[in-house]
Amino acid sequence: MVDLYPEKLISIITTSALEERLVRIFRERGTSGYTIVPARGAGSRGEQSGLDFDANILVKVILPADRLDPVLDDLKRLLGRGHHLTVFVSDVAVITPEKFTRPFDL
Amino acid sequence: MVDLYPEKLISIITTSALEERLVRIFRERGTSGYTIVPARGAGSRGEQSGLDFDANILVKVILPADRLDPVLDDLKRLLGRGHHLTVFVSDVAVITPEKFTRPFDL
Amino acid sequence: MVDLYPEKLISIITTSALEERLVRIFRERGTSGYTIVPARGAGSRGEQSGLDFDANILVKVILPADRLDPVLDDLKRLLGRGHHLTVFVSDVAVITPEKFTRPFDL
Amino acid sequence: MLSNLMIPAVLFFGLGVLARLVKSDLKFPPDLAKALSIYLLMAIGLHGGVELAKADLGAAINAIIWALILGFAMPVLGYWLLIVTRRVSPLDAAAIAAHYGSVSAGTFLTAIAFLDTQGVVYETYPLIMLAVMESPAIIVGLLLAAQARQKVKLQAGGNGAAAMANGNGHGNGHGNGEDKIRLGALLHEAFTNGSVVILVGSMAIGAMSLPGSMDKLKPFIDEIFMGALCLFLFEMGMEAARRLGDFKRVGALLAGYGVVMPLIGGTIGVLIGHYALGFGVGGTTLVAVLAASASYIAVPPAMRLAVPEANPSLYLTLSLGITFPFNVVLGIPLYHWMASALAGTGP
Amino acid sequence: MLSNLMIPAVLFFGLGVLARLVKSDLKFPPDLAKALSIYLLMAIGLHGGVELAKADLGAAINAIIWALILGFAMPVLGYWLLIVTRRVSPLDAAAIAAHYGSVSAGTFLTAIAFLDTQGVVYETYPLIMLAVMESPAIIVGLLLAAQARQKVKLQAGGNGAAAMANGNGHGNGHGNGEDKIRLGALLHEAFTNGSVVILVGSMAIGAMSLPGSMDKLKPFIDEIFMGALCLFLFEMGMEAARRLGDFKRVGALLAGYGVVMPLIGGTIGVLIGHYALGFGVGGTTLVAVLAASASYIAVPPAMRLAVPEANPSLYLTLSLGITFPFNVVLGIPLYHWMASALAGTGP
Amino acid sequence: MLSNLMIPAVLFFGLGVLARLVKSDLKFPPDLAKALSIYLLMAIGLHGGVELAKADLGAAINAIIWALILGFAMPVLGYWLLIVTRRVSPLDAAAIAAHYGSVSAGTFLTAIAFLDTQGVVYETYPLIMLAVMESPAIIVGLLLAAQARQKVKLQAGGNGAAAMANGNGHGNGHGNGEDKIRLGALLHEAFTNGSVVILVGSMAIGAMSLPGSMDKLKPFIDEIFMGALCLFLFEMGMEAARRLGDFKRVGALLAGYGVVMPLIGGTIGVLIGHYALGFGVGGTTLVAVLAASASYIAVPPAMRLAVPEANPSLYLTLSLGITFPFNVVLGIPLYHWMASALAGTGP
Ligand SMILES: Nc1ncnc2c1ncn2[C@@H]1O[C@H](COP(=O)(O)O)[C@@H](O)[C@H]1O
Ligand SMILES: Nc1ncnc2c1ncn2[C@@H]1O[C@H](COP(=O)(O)O)[C@@H](O)[C@H]1O
Ligand SMILES: Nc1ncnc2c1ncn2[C@@H]1O[C@H](COP(=O)(O)O)[C@@H](O)[C@H]1O
Ligand code: NA
Ligand code: NA
Ligand code: NA
Repeated sequence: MVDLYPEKLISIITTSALEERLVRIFRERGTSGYTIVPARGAGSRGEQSGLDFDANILVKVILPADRLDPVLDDLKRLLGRGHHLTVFVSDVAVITPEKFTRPFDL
Repeated sequence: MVDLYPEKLISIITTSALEERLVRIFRERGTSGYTIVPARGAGSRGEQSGLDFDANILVKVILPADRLDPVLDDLKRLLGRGHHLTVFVSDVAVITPEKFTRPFDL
Repeated sequence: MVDLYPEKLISIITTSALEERLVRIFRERGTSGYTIVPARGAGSRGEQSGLDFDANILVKVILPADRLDPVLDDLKRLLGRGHHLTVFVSDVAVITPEKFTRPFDL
Repeated sequence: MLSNLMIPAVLFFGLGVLARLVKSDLKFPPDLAKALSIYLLMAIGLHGGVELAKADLGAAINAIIWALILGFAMPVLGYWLLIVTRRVSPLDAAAIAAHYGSVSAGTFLTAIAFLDTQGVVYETYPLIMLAVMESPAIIVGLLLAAQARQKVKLQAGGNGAAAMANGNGHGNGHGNGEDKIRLGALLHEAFTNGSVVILVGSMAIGAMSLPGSMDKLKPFIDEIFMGALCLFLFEMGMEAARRLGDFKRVGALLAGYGVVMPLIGGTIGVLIGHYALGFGVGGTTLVAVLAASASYIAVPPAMRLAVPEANPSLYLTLSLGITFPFNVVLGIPLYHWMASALAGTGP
Repeated sequence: MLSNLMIPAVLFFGLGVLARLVKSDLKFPPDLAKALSIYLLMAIGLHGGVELAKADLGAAINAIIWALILGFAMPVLGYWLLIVTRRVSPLDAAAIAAHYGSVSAGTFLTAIAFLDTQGVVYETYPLIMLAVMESPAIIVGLLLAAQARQKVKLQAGGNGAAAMANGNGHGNGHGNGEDKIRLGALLHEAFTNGSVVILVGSMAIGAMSLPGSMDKLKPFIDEIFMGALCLFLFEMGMEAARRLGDFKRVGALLAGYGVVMPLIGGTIGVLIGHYALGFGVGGTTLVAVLAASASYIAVPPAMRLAVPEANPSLYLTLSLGITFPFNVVLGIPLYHWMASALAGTGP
Repeated sequence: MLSNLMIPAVLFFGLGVLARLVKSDLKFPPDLAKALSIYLLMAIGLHGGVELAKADLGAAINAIIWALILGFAMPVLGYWLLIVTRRVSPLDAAAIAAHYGSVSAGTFLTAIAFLDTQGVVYETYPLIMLAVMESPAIIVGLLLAAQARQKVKLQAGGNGAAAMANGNGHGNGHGNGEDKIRLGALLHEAFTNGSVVILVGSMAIGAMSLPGSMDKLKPFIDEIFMGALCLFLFEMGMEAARRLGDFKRVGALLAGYGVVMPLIGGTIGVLIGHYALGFGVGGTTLVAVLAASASYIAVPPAMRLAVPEANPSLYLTLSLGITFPFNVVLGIPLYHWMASALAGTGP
């Protein structure tokens, strides 16, 4: 049996204009990395077609449970300022837990 | 501690030809939005290369647990007609639960 | 109520150069398919911009819990050789469990 | 005839096939093929529109009528052939047949490159036929599928009904009501199909635009056309070869269908082009290509929607993996030879 | 005047609108539009740079000054109009106004195609103005938004403070400190905006390059330009029509704003072009187009960042769904007519 | 020599660097760079093929032999330099060295633009050398890595074995068996690499095509080439600058390697071009560019697969962030100057 260790996965769907802001949060909060996928969709403010000026991104960050709150706090702050973010957290299991404790350097 | 509220996440992998059909379901079932990511892959009918005429999409919809069944029913109906959909449901936690109760308008 | 059946979802984030290697694993381990989404991101070795020579992929495979370990073993082997993979496993629920027992043929 | 193989467009197609056969890691961005096909349809449409503005209305209508006849008759013939040989289920047969009633713009453009290289002139009417023939086969495909479903239901009896009930009470969706809704959607789909919109729209724009304003578009239409076609065929060669590998899955007899259908279609096309439409060697060759080629861009998504029960790897392997390469490499020079032979003995 | 509608570029825009109206499944790859807009900005920039190398410095500076005046004044005017008519919240008004102070390169290029077809010559200075006007409106938009926030806060009183507190103690981010940080970021954003970099950079390269080395770039800049513009407008027609559907959401009065603003802007632009800048009919028409058009590429992402409280579907519907089509179809020939009338009666 | 900086292609590279330095939000769609590099390889290949059809077989074989020598010798030299200076682990050294044995088509094309602008003629043989040199370095890189792994294992002793055992019993994959399998895969990878397929394939097509049929491709190959190169270098300038930021991570000494290697390679290349191949100033400059440039498209993915232990941010920073800009801005005119000097004093 392969050993599995619990981690948290934060997924964020938002406008591509916020990408830099999010990356800054991840860097400041010391996540081990992040992954971005181009996306489109629809929500409270109509359709977002994916064209350059109207594109979404789907962002994924895996991090230890004890580092979850600082990131969520920052995301709440963005929400408080009026930004639209669809944020959801899932429980995942990983095979290399130590990987997610080392901050990425960029 | 940031408060987290449980929601359901439906993920659907299927041909891009079904996109409109799926969006109609989401609208009729009153989800608060949906997100689409271009995809490719392989399954029971060979490889789907991602070229225009042979592309997949990965669709994500977050919704309250009590609204899950109507959407799954509609997806089952599509499956019943012979469409190929890979559907999976996950438990997620969100920070803005009220967001997912307002139907998107399009 | 729509019946839901438990399955496992393996998600892998890695360089696109490993795509063929991963597909071979899925074929050998008899998964019913796989899905690939183009991605970019940052991690222990700096930013991966998504340009051709520096692109990531996000790979998703749903499979029965009892077939999880062989795939994870193979992924660990890749990790052991120095490859960089971000692997995480989630619990999902599906409406068509039989679908995920038939190996894809390619 | 071998000289066909020495056209860059055909050679790039071959290079694409080769790249896949040697398992090169070469990959085109999926959107590049899409962008190229938008460009190619736009360019050929504009070009045709300018010519058609000068065309004879009677001849154009005649061409349209024969295009419709071909578009409706070819899939019926193709369906019948498949049912008779009993290689696939009726629903698969309907979906496959629809592809052969429609057309492959890539093959058509390669034929034009072939004729240009040979210095053969051709009529512009086949271009309208190309636009017209995108759609009818989709409708015929749907009708054949509806009939096939009826047949399956009768055969399966209560059995099938049980299976349907499985679908949570919504499963009985294949009744007439459903099909009518779908027919409406399909007709809509057939006529507002992306390829049709670009092709017909560009033709209209080419015909309507002030002559002076078209001059500025000329280099875009003419000069980079052949290069874009080469790139497109390069990519399509790789796609065709990817499908060729599914050959074994399809079976030899069905694979044979992918060669026989274009031969039948090509022959019918040559006869129609020569006798019914009175075209020269060039135009006749193009009509043959229209009848002989199978769609692999517009029809597959339509069939996925309308005949989801059919297996896409069957119809994509046949249209893209077998018929397309056959036509590009052997079919086009063959139809040209047939057209020449007929012209030599004809009226 | 109707002849405007017979230009391929405008016709392709119409084809895009039509494709969406008939609910065609036609879709362009999102990256194609982006690639085309990069190309178009680069080509127009290089072209302008070559011309500007020969231009008169005094006239250029004059054009820049008037571009700045337009860029700062138009959004203030636009904001005031919105506040007076009370159709939207102050923050929405600020974001919308910013779009009208900036410019639409797509409209500008269509105007150039229009003038070329009519054989009207034009000055090159409006091109510098295009580059200059991309940015100031973003800054004005931010300042207006800061003011609007202040107003909202005063109105809401303790109420608003409570809502802010909700944001976990960080919510009081709209204080002056925050705004200063954001102003810095915004100024940076305004001047290093992607469109500005391509346009200004290409102009500089066009002006600096050795004449011989530019020859090799000529066909790229000139010959495929019109075709690329047609493709771009085709796609933008689809986008505009998608937004047009949001018309009802916006309301008739606000939709009217999308027509009134370009009329006001166009009139002001004609007057500035003719009297203040002393341009001929062509140049005056282009200045009118600059003043009349609303950005839909550079400004929306900037507003998403800087005024997240504003609703993007309002400003995108207005700028892309209403003002853009209005200008392409009616505005350009109208401004040209106004410019001609003025030239006929002017000094 | 400064005139190099006034070529649009080089200026656009600079614009890309600048855009990143001022932190512009400008982004190219990732697929655009890929599409452009496919186009550039295809165009240069077709062009070369037409010329090579007229070339002398003996001279071609001679060029190929020297290309192979360069391709095998440069990475060995590069590896040795790195090991001697002890800045990186042996596996990193192997991966880095592989990049310097291979070539950068972007640099090569910039050199051609430079020579064209200067009116310098050049031989076509360096083009075959470009195609030949894509592959050998990958193989050498793998062999060096295998040797480095052996060394690491010996040094680490039982220690390493334990770490391997961690890998669930499969970890002992670095034995000879594994390496042989990988060598086969690598050889395959080296020769069926996407860039090689496009370049060699297009050359073959250019050489085989009927002359008349190539005429139709001419505008595509020639006229938009320089523009496409400018766009490509624009994007690559941004990528290079992104890597330049990793400069500090790499360290000054290693960064120096990114300048010293092209100087050594360029010198060797000039000598081979002049004495061994007997080329004129143009051809000699191109051989120098081949020897001096480092791959950043084909080799990085190959190294990710074959030497996963090596750190990609090291080899990408060196090849793309340091050597590429150095060559584009300073290297090319320098090698040209060296070639001219040699020609002036040579036989
Ligand atoms: N319920 C949802 N499920 C999935 N994605 C959503 C959902 N609601 C909103 N989104 C995504 O979030 C983006 C912004 O929506 P909103 O935050 O509602 O303005 C949309 O364009 C969607 O991509
Ligand atoms: N087990 C699986 N895991 C992830 N994706 C799958 C799986 N099976 C199928 N897919 C996706 O679903 C598409 C259709 O497969 P199928 O429904 O098996 O015909 C494939 O192209 C894959 O993208
Ligand atoms: N904590 C993380 N969360 C999400 N993605 C990650 C994370 N760490 C690494 N990645 C992804 O994995 C890639 C390789 O990172 P690494 O394995 O750290 O070298 C990155 O480019 C990211 O796309
Ligand atoms: Na046909
Ligand atoms: Na304006
Ligand atoms: Na080299």
